[in-house]
Amino acid sequence: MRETPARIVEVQVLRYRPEEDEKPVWQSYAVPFTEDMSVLQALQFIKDELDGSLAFRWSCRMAICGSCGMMVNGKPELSCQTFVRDLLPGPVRIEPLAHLPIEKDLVVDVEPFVKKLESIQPYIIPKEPRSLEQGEYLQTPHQLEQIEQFSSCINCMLCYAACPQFGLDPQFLGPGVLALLHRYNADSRDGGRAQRMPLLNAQEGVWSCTAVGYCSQVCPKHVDPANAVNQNKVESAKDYFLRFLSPKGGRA
Amino acid sequence: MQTFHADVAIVGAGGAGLRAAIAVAEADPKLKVALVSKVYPMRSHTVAAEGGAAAVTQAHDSLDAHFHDTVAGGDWLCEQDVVDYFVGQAHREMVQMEHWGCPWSRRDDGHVNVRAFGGMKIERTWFAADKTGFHMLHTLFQTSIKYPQIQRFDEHFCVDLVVEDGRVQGVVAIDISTGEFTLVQAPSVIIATGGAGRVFRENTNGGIVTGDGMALAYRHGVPLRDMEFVQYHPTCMPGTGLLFTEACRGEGGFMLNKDGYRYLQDYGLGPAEAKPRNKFMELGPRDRLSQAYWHEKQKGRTVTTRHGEVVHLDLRHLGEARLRERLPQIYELAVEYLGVDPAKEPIPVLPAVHYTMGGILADGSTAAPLQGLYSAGECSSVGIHGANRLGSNSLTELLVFGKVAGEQAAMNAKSAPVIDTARALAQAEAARERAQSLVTARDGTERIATLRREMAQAMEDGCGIYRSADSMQAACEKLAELKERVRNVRLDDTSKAWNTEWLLAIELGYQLDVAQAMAHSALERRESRGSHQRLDGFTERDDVNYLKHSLATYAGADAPRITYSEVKITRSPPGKRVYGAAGEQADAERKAKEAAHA
Amino acid sequence: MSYVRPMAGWWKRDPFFVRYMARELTAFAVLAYAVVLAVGLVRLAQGELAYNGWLRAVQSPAGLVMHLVFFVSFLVHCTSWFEIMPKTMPMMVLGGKRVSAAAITGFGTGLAVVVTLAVLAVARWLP
Amino acid sequence: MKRSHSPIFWLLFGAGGMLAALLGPALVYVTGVEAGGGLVVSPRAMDYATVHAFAHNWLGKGFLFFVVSLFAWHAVHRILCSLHDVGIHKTLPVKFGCYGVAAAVTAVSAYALLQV
Ligand SMILES: Cc1cc2nc3c(=O)[nH]c(=O)nc-3n(C[C@H](O)[C@H](O)[C@H](O)COP(=O)(O)OP(=O)(O)OC[C@H]3O[C@@H](n4cnc5c(N)ncnc54)[C@H](O)[C@@H]3O)c2cc1C
Ligand code: SF4
Ligand code: F3S
Ligand code: FES
Repeated sequence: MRETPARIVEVQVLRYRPEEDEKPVWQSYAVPFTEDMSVLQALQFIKDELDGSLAFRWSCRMAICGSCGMMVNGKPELSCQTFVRDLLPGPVRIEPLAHLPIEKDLVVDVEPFVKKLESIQPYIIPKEPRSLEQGEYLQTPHQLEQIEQFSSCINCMLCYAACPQFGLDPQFLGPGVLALLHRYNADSRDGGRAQRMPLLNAQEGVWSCTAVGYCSQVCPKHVDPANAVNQNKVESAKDYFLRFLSPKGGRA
Repeated sequence: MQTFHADVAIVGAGGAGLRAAIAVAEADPKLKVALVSKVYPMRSHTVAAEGGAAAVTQAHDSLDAHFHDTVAGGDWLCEQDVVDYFVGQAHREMVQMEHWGCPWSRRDDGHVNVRAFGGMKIERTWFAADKTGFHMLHTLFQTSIKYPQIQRFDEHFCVDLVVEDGRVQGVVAIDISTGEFTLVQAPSVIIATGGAGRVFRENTNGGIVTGDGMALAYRHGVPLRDMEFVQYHPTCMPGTGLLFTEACRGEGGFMLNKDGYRYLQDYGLGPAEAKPRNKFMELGPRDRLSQAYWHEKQKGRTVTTRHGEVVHLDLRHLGEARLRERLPQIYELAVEYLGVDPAKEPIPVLPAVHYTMGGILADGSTAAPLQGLYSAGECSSVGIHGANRLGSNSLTELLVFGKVAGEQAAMNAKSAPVIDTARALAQAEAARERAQSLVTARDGTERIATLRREMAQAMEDGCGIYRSADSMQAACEKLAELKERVRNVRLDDTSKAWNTEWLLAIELGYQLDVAQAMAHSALERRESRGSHQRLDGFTERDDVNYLKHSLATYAGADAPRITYSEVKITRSPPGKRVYGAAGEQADAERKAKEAAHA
Repeated sequence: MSYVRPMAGWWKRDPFFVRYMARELTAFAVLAYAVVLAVGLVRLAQGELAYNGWLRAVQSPAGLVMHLVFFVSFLVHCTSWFEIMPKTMPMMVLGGKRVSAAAITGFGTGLAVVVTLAVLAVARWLP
Repeated sequence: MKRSHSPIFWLLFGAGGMLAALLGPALVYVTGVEAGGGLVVSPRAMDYATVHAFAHNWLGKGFLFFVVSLFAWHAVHRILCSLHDVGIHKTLPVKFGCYGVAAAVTAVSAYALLQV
C-alpha cells in the first residue's frame, strides 16, 4: 500500500564513524513523508534507500524492547513511538542519546548500564524459602501495585539521557537502575534489602541525584524513576542514622 | 580470532535461551555457559508477547483438557507424547517464574489470576497485565544474572555452527561493536533464535526475527519440520502489523465487519453471545479467525482503508477503566499509533503473520539429529503446535523446553569427547572469510532492501492465509531467483564497527533459505490443515496421505528436498476440528466414548 | 573508540534544565536572607540603636529591592519544592486509591498558603 | 561502594527547604518587603520592642535560631550541588567553604540570640 508521498522532510542525523571521523558531524537526508511515519521508519527509509551505512538499533517497533532511544529534536525519545507528523515542518534533528558514549552514529555504549544493572542483584532473594510444590507466593493486588510501575522499566535509558547528574558523573547508578533496585526491595517476596542497601547508600547510589526530575518526565513507561531514587534517599538516611540501633542496618 | 571454551553454547537469549542457560547452571554449577545473542537479552522478541502463558491451574481444569485443546488446535499434527509432557510441566514452570519474581497479575486473595484465550476450553492463561512476555523476559534475564557461570556474549551475531566428526562443536560469532570474530567452542549447542516471521511482508515480529538459527541448523543438514505452517494472527494493526493481543478477545472484545455484524458466527464459530465463551466466536483459534477475515474480504464486507481491507475489533463495551487495567498497552498502542481511543471507537484490524509453527527438527527431548545440537523456543519444532499453535502455548513452551534443552545439553557436555581446537579454528576461519567476502565484494549491484521487499511480497502472495499451487509455485520461483541475486549484493558500508548493513545481508541469506523451506513444504502438502489452507482442489484435510510431518532438507543452491515422517498419536485419533456449538457437541461425544472405554 | 560528548553548558540545552537551574539559584537568595537575618540578630543583641540601624538599612530603597528579589525567589522555591514533593514520598494509598502527584503538590501548596496567612495575621494583629 | 555522609547534610537541606517553602515568603514579606508596616502588617511588627520581646522568649529564640540556621544549611547544600552542576566539583575545600558559611551563620545567630 505505497501511497504517493505528500512531501519531503529534511532529516538531520548526527553521524560518527569511529574508523574515519574525529568527532560527530551532521548529515542531512531528504525523506518522503507519510502521515503515520515514525521517526524510526524515517531512519529505516534512509538506511534502505539512501545510505546503508547509517547505524542505529531497533527491533520491536512497538515501544517495548527499549532499543531505539535517541534524541529527537533535543529530547530523549523512543524513535518508534515518535511520529514525524508531530515534528513538521522539520527539519527533524536526530542524535544519539545524550550523556552516553557514541559507538557509531546513533548507537551508544550500553555496556556500563548493563554492568550497573547486574550489580544491584536484580532478582528475588527470598524472604522465606518456598518449594515449587508449595505453589506460588501469595501477593495481593495492593502489594503488586507497590512494584508494578517500577517493574515496567524497559531499560531504554532515556532517563539517563535526561539526567544531567549522570552526564556529569557516569559512575552514578542512575534513575533506571535505581528504579529496578527499588522494584526488588519493595517486592513483598524479597528479603534482599540489606544486601542492596550499600549501593543505595553510596554517593554513586541515590546521593548523586539532585532531584532534577526530568528522568520521570521522559520515561516512556511511566516508571517514575525520580520517585524511586528520591524516596530511597529517606531509606538511605534512615539506614545512616539507625544503623547503630538496629543490627540489620549496620553494614556499610 | 578470539576463542572461548564453554560446556554449553546457547545461541539466542530470548525466553527459551535464557531458560536454558539457567537450567544448565542449575543442573551443574561447574558447567560454563556461553550465551550468545545478537541483541541484549531484554531486547529479544519474547519482550513483545502480550497475552499470556498457558498452564492448567483451576480446580475444574485438567491436563487432559489442555492436551485435547492443543492437539485439536494443531489439527492432530502434534506429537502427542510431547504434548503430554508439555501440559504436565507447564504449571510447575509458571510457579517457578513466580518464585523468580515475575509480576503475574493477581486475584484479591493473592493467588495468580488466569484469563481466557483462543481455542482454550477453560481459562488457564497466566498473565502480567498485557505485557506478559516483557515481564517474563526481564524476569528470566535478571534471574540469569545470579549465575556467574553464565557468560554472556551480548550483541554477538552468530554466523555459523562448527561441525566436525558428525558432532556440533561450537559456534562462530561476530562481535557487532568491533566486527571481530569469536569462536565459542562447546560440545553442546542450543539454538534458541526465535521465529522467522519477517520473511513475510505484514507481520507482528520484531526486526530481529529472521530465522537465523533455523537456517544455521538447516545448512548443516538438520531438516526443518512443518515449515508450511505459518500462523496469521487475526487482530493486527493495519500498516505496521503490530499486534493487538488475543487477550482483547479473551476480555470480551467483538469482531465486527463493516456492517457492525459479528461475522464469526457465519463460519462455524457461533452462536454469538454477549459474554465471551471459550472456544466460541472470538475465542476460536487464530487460523479460523484469519480465514473468516479472508472470506469476509472476498464478500466485500470489510472496510477499505489506506492500509488495506480491515475489520473491527470492538472493545467499547468493556469500558475505559477495565481496558486501562487489563489492557493498558493495547490502549496506548491504539491511541498513539492509530489515534483511536478503544473506549470510544472500534479498532481497525487485519491478519498478519505472527508465528512459525515449524522449525528445527527436535525429538521430545529437544535433540536434533546432529550430535550435540538442541533447539528450543519458536525456532524449534519439538512437536506441540502441529498445524496451528494455540495462543499462550508458546510462552509456556519456552520455559518447559528451554529447561529440557538446558538439562540435555548439560548432560551431553559432561560425556562428550574432547574437541579438536585446531580443526574447529580452521572452520571458524573459513566462516569468517565467507562472511567477510560480503563486504569486500565491490562489484555487486543489488540493494538489500529491494531483495528483502521482493521476498516478503512473494511470501505474502504465495503462502498467505489461502494458498494455491500457482501462487506457491510462483513464490518458489521468485525465491530461487532471489537466491541468485543475493550473491550480487553491494553494501554501502565497508567498515567494521557496527556494520549493521553487513548483518542485514547475512540475515537476508538466512531468510531466503527459511522462506524456501516454507514455500516448498507448502507446495508439496496437497491438503488443507490448520493454518495451511488451499483453494485448488485440496480444500479438505487428508489424513490418509498427509497425517504426516513435512521435512525440508537443505540442498544448497537447489530447491530443498521434501520428505515426510510419521506423527506420534498416542490417545487422540484425528477427529473433526470444530468450534462453537459443534465443538461442544464433539467434546461431549469424545468424553462419552472415553467413558465407555474405561 | 567511542566518543564522549562534552557537558559544558548543558543547562542551556533544554527548557527543563533552565527551570531546574532557576530553582537551584533560589538558594543564593535563601542564603543571603539568612545572613541578613543573622546580622539583624547580632544588631538586636547589641541594643536598640544598633537594631534600628539595621532596620533602616532593610527599609532603604536598596534593601527593599533586595527583599523583593528574595520574595520572588522564595515563591519560586515554594512552588518548585512542592512540585517535586511527590517524587520524594512513598506510594500513599487513601481509601483504596493511590494518592495522585497533583494531590500531594496541591496539599503542600495549600499548607504553605495557610501558614503564610497565619504569619501575616499574627503580624497584623500583634498580641 | 563507600557509604556517603550526605544524609546529614541532606536532612538539614530538607528541613530548611521545607521551612523555607512554608514560612519563607511570609517572613520575607514581614521582615523586608513591608518592614515599615502599614499596608498588610502592623507598623509595630518590626519595632525593636516587638522583636526584642519575641527574641527574648525561649520559644521565640528557638524559632529564630531554626529559621536562620536551617535556611543557611538548606542554601549552602543546594549551592554546593549547583557548583558541581557548573563544573566546580565537590572537593574538600569547596565543601568546607560552603558548609563553613552555614556553620558560621549558625554560630553567630546562636551567640546573638543568647545575648538577647
Ligand atoms: C507480538 C507478539 C505477541 C505474542 N504473544 C504471545 C502470547 O501472548 N503468548 C504466547 O504464548 N506467545 C506469544 N507470542 C509468541 C512468543 O512470544 C514467541 O514465540 C516467543 O517469545 C519466542 O521466544 P524465543 O525465545 O524462541 O525467541 P526470541 O525471544 O525471539 O529470542 C531470539 C533470540 O535469538 C537471538 N538471535 C537470533 N538470531 C541470532 C543470531 N544470528 N546470532 C545471535 N543471536 C541470535 C536474538 O538476539 C534473541 O535473543 C507472541 C509473539 C509476538 C510476535
Ligand atoms: S526508567 Fe523509564 S526511561 Fe529509564 S530506562 Fe526505564 S523505561 Fe527507560
Ligand atoms: S533526572 Fe537525575 S538528578 Fe535525580 S530525579 Fe532524575 S535522577
Ligand atoms: S523498536 Fe523497540 S522500543 Fe522502539
